[in-house]
Amino acid sequence: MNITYIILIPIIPFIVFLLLGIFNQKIKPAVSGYVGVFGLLASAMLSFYAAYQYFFVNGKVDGVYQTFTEKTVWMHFTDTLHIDMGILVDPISVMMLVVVSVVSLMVHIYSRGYMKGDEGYTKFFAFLGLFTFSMYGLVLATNLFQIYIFWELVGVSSYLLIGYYYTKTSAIAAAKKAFIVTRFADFGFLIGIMIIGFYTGTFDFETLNNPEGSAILNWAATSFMGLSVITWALLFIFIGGAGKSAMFPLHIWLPDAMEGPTPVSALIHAATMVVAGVFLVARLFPMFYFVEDGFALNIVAYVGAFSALFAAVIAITQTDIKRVLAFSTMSQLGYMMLGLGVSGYEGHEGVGYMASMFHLFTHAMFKALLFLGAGSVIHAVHSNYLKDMGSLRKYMPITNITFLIAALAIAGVPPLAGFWSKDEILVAAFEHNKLIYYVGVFVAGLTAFYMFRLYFGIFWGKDRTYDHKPKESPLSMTFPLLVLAVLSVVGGLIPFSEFVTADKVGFEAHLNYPLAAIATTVGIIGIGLAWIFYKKENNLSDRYAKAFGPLYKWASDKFYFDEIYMFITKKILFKRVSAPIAKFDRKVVDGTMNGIGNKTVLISQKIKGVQSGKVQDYAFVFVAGVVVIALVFIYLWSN
Amino acid sequence: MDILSLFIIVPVVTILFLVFAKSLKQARMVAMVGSLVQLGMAINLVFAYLKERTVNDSIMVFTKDVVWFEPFNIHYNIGVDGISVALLLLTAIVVLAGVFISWKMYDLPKEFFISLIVLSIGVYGFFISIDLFTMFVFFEIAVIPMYLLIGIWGSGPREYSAMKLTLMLMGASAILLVGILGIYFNSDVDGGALTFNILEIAQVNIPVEVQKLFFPLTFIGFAVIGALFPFHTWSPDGHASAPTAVSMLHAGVLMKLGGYGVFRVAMYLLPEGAVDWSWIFIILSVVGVIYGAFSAIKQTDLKYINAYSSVSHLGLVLFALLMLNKTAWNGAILQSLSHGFMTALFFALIGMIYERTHTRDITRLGGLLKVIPFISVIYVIAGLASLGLPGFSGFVAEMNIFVGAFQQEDMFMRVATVLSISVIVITAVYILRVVGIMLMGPVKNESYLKLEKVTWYEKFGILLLLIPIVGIGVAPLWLSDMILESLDPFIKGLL
Amino acid sequence: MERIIFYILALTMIVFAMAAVRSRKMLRSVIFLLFVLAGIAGIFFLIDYNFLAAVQLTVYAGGIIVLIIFSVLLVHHIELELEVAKPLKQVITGIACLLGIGVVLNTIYTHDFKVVENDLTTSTADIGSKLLSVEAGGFILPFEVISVVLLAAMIGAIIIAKGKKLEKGSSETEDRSQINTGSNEI
Amino acid sequence: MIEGITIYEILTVTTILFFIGVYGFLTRKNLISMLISVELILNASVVNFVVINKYLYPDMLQGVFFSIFIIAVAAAETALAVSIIINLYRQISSVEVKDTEVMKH
Amino acid sequence: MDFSSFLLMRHEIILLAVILLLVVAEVSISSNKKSSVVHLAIFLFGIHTIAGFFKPDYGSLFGGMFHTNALIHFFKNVLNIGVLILLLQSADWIEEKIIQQQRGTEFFMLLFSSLLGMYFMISAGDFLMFYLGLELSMLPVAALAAYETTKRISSESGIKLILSAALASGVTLFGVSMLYATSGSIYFADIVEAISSDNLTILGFVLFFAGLGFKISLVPFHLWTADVYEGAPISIASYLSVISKGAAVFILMILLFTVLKPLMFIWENMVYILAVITMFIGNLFALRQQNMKRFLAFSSIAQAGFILLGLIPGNALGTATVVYFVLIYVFSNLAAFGVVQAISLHTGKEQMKDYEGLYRTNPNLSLVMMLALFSLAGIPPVAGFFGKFFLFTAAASKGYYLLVFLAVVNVTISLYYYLLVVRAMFLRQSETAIPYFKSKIYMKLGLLITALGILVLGLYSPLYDFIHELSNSIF
Repeated sequence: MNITYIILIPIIPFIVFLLLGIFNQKIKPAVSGYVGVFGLLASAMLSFYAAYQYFFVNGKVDGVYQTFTEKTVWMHFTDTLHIDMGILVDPISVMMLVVVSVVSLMVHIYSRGYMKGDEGYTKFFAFLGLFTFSMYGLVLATNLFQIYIFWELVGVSSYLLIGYYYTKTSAIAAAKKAFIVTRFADFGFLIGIMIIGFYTGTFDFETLNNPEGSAILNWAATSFMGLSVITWALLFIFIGGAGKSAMFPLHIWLPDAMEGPTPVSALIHAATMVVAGVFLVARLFPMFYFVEDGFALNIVAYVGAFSALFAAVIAITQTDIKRVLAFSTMSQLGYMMLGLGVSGYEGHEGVGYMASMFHLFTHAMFKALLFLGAGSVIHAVHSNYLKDMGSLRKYMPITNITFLIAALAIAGVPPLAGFWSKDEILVAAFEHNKLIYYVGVFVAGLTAFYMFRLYFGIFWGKDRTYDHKPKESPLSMTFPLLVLAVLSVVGGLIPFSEFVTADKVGFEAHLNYPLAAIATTVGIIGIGLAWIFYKKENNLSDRYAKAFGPLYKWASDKFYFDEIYMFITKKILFKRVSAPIAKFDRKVVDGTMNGIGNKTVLISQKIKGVQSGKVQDYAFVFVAGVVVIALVFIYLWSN
Repeated sequence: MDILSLFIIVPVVTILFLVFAKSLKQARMVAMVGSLVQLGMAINLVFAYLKERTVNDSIMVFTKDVVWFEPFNIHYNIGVDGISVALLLLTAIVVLAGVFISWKMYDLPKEFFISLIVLSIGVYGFFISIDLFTMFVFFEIAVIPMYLLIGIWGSGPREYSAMKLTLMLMGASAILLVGILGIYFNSDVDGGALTFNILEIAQVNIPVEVQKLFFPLTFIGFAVIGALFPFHTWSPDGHASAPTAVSMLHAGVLMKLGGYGVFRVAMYLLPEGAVDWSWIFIILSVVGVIYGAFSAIKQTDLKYINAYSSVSHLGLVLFALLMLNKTAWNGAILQSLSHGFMTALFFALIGMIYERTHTRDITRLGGLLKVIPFISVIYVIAGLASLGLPGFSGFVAEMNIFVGAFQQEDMFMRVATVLSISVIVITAVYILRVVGIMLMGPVKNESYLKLEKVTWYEKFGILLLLIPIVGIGVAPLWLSDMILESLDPFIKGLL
Repeated sequence: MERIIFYILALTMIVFAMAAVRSRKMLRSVIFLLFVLAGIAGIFFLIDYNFLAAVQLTVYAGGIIVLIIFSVLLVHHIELELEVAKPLKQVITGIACLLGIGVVLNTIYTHDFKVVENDLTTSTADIGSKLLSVEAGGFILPFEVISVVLLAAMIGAIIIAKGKKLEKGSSETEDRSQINTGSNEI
Repeated sequence: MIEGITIYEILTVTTILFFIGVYGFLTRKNLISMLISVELILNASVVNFVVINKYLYPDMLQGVFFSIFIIAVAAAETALAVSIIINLYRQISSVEVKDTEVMKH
Repeated sequence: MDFSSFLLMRHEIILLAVILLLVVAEVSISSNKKSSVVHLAIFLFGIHTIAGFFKPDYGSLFGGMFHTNALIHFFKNVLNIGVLILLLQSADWIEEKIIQQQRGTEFFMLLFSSLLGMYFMISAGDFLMFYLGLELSMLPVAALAAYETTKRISSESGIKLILSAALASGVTLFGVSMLYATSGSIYFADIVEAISSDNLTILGFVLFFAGLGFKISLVPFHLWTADVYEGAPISIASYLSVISKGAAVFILMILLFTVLKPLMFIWENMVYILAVITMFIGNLFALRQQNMKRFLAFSSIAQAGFILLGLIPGNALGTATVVYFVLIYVFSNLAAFGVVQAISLHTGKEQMKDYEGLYRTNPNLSLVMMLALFSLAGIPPVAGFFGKFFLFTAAASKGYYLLVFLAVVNVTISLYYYLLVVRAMFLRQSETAIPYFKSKIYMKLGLLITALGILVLGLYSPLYDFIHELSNSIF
């Protein structure tokens, strides 16, 4: 299969970025919107074509999906270690291409309406182009370093887009926080890469992931503190993934990231960038699975499960609709991690992997839809808060419907997309680890609950008195909603296990009816509870909130994680480390240097008396000098 | 006339012309033309070098060897390898950018440009010298104009800063002198003549004891100008007081002499000394890396931030050099280049901001993205480059350093490496802090709304610096291979 | 006999030398110096360098002492009591000098001089011919040079001694008050 | 040669004279007195040369000639010093050492 | 006296003739035309200087009392050039004196006598000639120091100089007498063979060394320096610090390296210690000085300390580096004193703070001063750097790295105070800056020559090669 044209997929958005970025001032907003949309449309078409070619034209060879790579050396480290730039085409990268293309295209279209009239309109599309380019690059990466490079680039695009409203203090802080927290995670990622590079001698995915390759077979060669160094490397790499995918405890940036424009939240912080962590683990899945009997993979599973639960609990208490969605995203990402964590490798064993990817796919659709819907709402009422909303179904029918579809999908109501993927994850969990399974089921219930709390809160409940009467968004915004709604409905019907599996062979997936029933029931219970609590304006929720007392308070304050981080950064790092160091530098280090100078001058002051002006004193020194020198050289030094 | 001596002669001719310049206009035209010619020569040199390299595999090419002081066996001996070629290009670019940035130097323009070009002579000469003595001469020539440049055209406590900078650097070069003499007088242990020629000395097996004695002297001598902790304090004050172009040249080029000298002299000639002493200097450089970054977090003066950031970045250079392998060394050279461009760019931008707002205190600035978008955007880009974002030169350099450092297996080196890698996070903190406070946010001062837009010469200067940053960042292969290849003979000295 | 004379001479010289540097009357101290010089002439006589003794008496006692007396008379009232240094300074200087004497004498006494027993006398003619000889061992060149020295000293003495008086009010030394405020900055 | 007197004794005397001169030079508060002390110092050397010549190397007259020249130079030196002192006296009406301390530190 | 001995004593005889011609001129030129004496003196001395450059002859005269060789001849030329520059720089001052006080010829006579003394001193073949040369070089200078008879500080400086010098020469003589006692001769040629290393010799040597140390202003024999420089006319301070010191260094070096070579184990250490002390004390005192003359005085003390580094190896290398350094030092210090002279002459100002903003009013003077100071500080590419570097090389050649280290520490300290002057001239701006003035042609010429010398002497390596060959030829 000729894959050269795939290079165009990232290149086109990059060109769009350069065009819009450099001629930022000269391009009319109307034009730039079209440039962005059509650029992405081209990329999306190529992506679809690539997917079509890969899965259907080329298909399996010997029952296995082939991996195609094309790469060129970008930089040499040593004779063996080098960074390549290239593209790697395999099932997950193709799938990711599709996901990114669809969501990004929809967001582009949506943004034309949403951002209308904004003074940074062109800039916005430029940034979107940059992000899309980086994301394509990330998913197509052939080696760890390339993925790291694009990893950083998506990070910075995220930073730029979160800080898009750069005059808003909260947006600046959020952007900074997002970047620094993920940067911290990347620090781990980088160390992981270093370890891998040093001990396996390569960064290349194909070589690394080869189950018969030396990297996997020789994992036990070197160990450190009881664990194989490769396991350490994978754990470090997972830190990187956890940072991007907002896993506990590196999740704190994600809620704040909602300061960005809503389309951005949909694209980056719901559908694509945040799944990079999941993608990374999936990318290295053979290593995670085989090295040290999946020790690192277990960690992934637990972290995922805990994050899913943790985020879901918080999501219940949030009142900012975007934040609810943000925690929901985190929760779902935890789900995907969990899925990967409980996966096996071959055949049906690998259902967790497949399910996780599947969930990634479906989640991208319905979560993007949720965000865009929320954006539509915000656009209409000019507020992010539930308290300012209610009964919007009367004003915004399309938004209402599409939002409902998405909520149902995420709640796991069959036959919508979420149901299928989530169900598979639970199956995998059930087969591997019961504890995680129970957590998963519980989270599914919570998800349904908070999602419908949100839905009812926005579209039902009491009619507020709005300053401006809310009205349905323009076609440019509703069209993507509709498209994504359709995808959310039908997405689950794709026979995913045929295409994307850990061993690339594929298997026939079957619905496990008892488990599916349990999950669905739990979901519906959640919806029901939300109905009871939030369908009509009542004080039931407040009462229960009171009943839970401190727990509710903690959850609504996100378990004080922000405060802890604030404490560590502001109080410890800034006050106790940075400030003293800065002071130390001025006072002690610089002081010493100045001190040397000043002391010299001081000595000079002190000894000036010797030059008394009295010729006899001079003579005295002269004679004393002679005598002393004579003494020294006659009695002390000679022979 | 050989191609390298022109790097000395052209600036001298430029100075001669400058002497007769009557006004700012004439002076800057002469300076610009001179620097343009230099840049042309530097670019030409790169191609000539690449071409020459295919047919010539001696360590240095384009060599020229003229006996200077015969009794001491001092030669005017010049030549280049890939490393020097790259650094020469850096110098030419930064000097030209500096001239553009100083377009409106109303006070004593002629003298300003003369000093600037004298400085550049020192730097060019240093990079092409093979002879230790010549190298030392150029080293000092490069340092001393700083005194005048900061003292006359500087701001703030300029006299104090200029004096401190000069004394510390000259003090360091004094220590260096002892080291050089020590090397010189031990260059005959194999029975040859005493020589200052680096390539010849490298062939001599200087006794280990001697190496141990003189390595720290040479290392510190050079490293002070490379802002080795705790001898870096001249740099924040110096930068803060210096006029824009001087900060650019100083941080961009002059501080590179440190790393280059350490590499060319201390490491190459005294490898066993290097191995023996490396631990302490590794500690110092890692402390410098972290410490510089943390100090930068707390500063409010833009130039101080950048100065401390330089301490941190150049700490990485020294750290990499001490890692004693090709990858790290490659990283060190690349970092020198990259930091050169980046920090020069930073200082240029800071200068422009200062010129417009008359303050460098970030707490008094805000929302500049709105009022001077071009400068601000470039500032953001420079910041991102500085924190090692892929696609910019900083990333390429840092990755080489880290990967190289990681080749060292023992625990001490590992810890040092991980600590130094952690700087990527701290760097992000202080860069984004500045971006957040200064460029974003509401405009803090009404008068800022009417700031002058960027002028053509400023744009020129900025682009000159930005292009290589992006260039190296996007396509590092040719450069890094050119350097790697030149590193071969040096690493052989260590094995 | 000679021995006793020498001791007497030595004692006189030392005593008068002490007196010359301790006396509080200017003129007296010059006279004491004269005695010392005469004593030295005596020693020259003792060791048979009569010419030298004569030179000593004429040039030193005759010329230099007169010169000094001259200047004393020019610048002093005879009765003027000289100031003396502070006792502490005297003591310290005394100790330093004693230390010096100790060092020198110790060195001299530990040195083994190869004394050549002789009874040669030197005639003035010898000295004269040596002084004007250009051969090895001759001293014509120093003789010429000393003339230049004396000429130069004479010219110098004359131009300085005939210098004008300092005009009142035109003192250029006043601006020294603010000189010694050394700077403390680096 | 002085009967019964060794060179050591004579050198002792000259040494003492020398240091008396030094002592005077260091302690006298008057320029002319200092000049007197200088004469003592020079004389000590003169005697040294002569005595060493006589006792140790009697066949060459180097020491004696040296002495003669020292005496001559001393005369010149004294003359010049006196003229400077007189000139100074004309300006400040004093020949005290403490009045020549304008320049210091 | 035949022609060949005339050639040998060419410098001395011509200079003597110049002095006599001046005496004739003094009596024959009428008093209202006295200022033409200046031109005459410079012209005559110029001829004398040029005459020195013709092919030298070597040998000794008067039974070894006078001897000359290529290096000595060269060094006399160096002194000549120094004095010539000095004359150019002080011509205006003398002219003014002539107009004021009706005397000036004496200045030249005394100056030339002193120079003559130096010739004899460095050509001396025995201690007597050395002593006479020393005195002849010192006495006229003392007279010249007190030359401005209307100035109190001038007289004070003169009396300080002559008293200190008298004490010093007394001490020297006492030392020489001891050397005479142990070696039995005053002839260098005999001493070098007879000298032993007993205590009396060492004592004699130390006393003798103190005398020369006094002339070179080595610590602790240096204290007269600053006061005398400050009080004396600038030309004389300049003369003392450059010519007088240079000659003394030269003869000290010749004596140490040849006659006293057997005592090397003593003087090597002594020179080491004195070098360190001298550098530090000189520099520490120079730090605070506000009067330019005092400032240069202490700077020249520190420079003397540096010169001692070249004495350490005691061989041709040391000789070459010392002579080379002295040559460069002559130009550098004369340039600095020349600028001080020019400014003092036109404004009477000698304080460092008077120099503030000088560059903006008198750029050329400031540039010369800066070059001179950089040269003194040893900053490339000006000559002083090369001089210092070679001195350090000489010291390092014997493995005295610690000494070199201490020396370079001192270079840094010295740089500080040299930069203080640069700071005043270039960095500061002042309302009361010395206004622009034009110097006369002689002064301009004098400064131009020094500036060119500073720029060229270092970079032009054949000069050093030449000195190196000369030094090799005498060992």
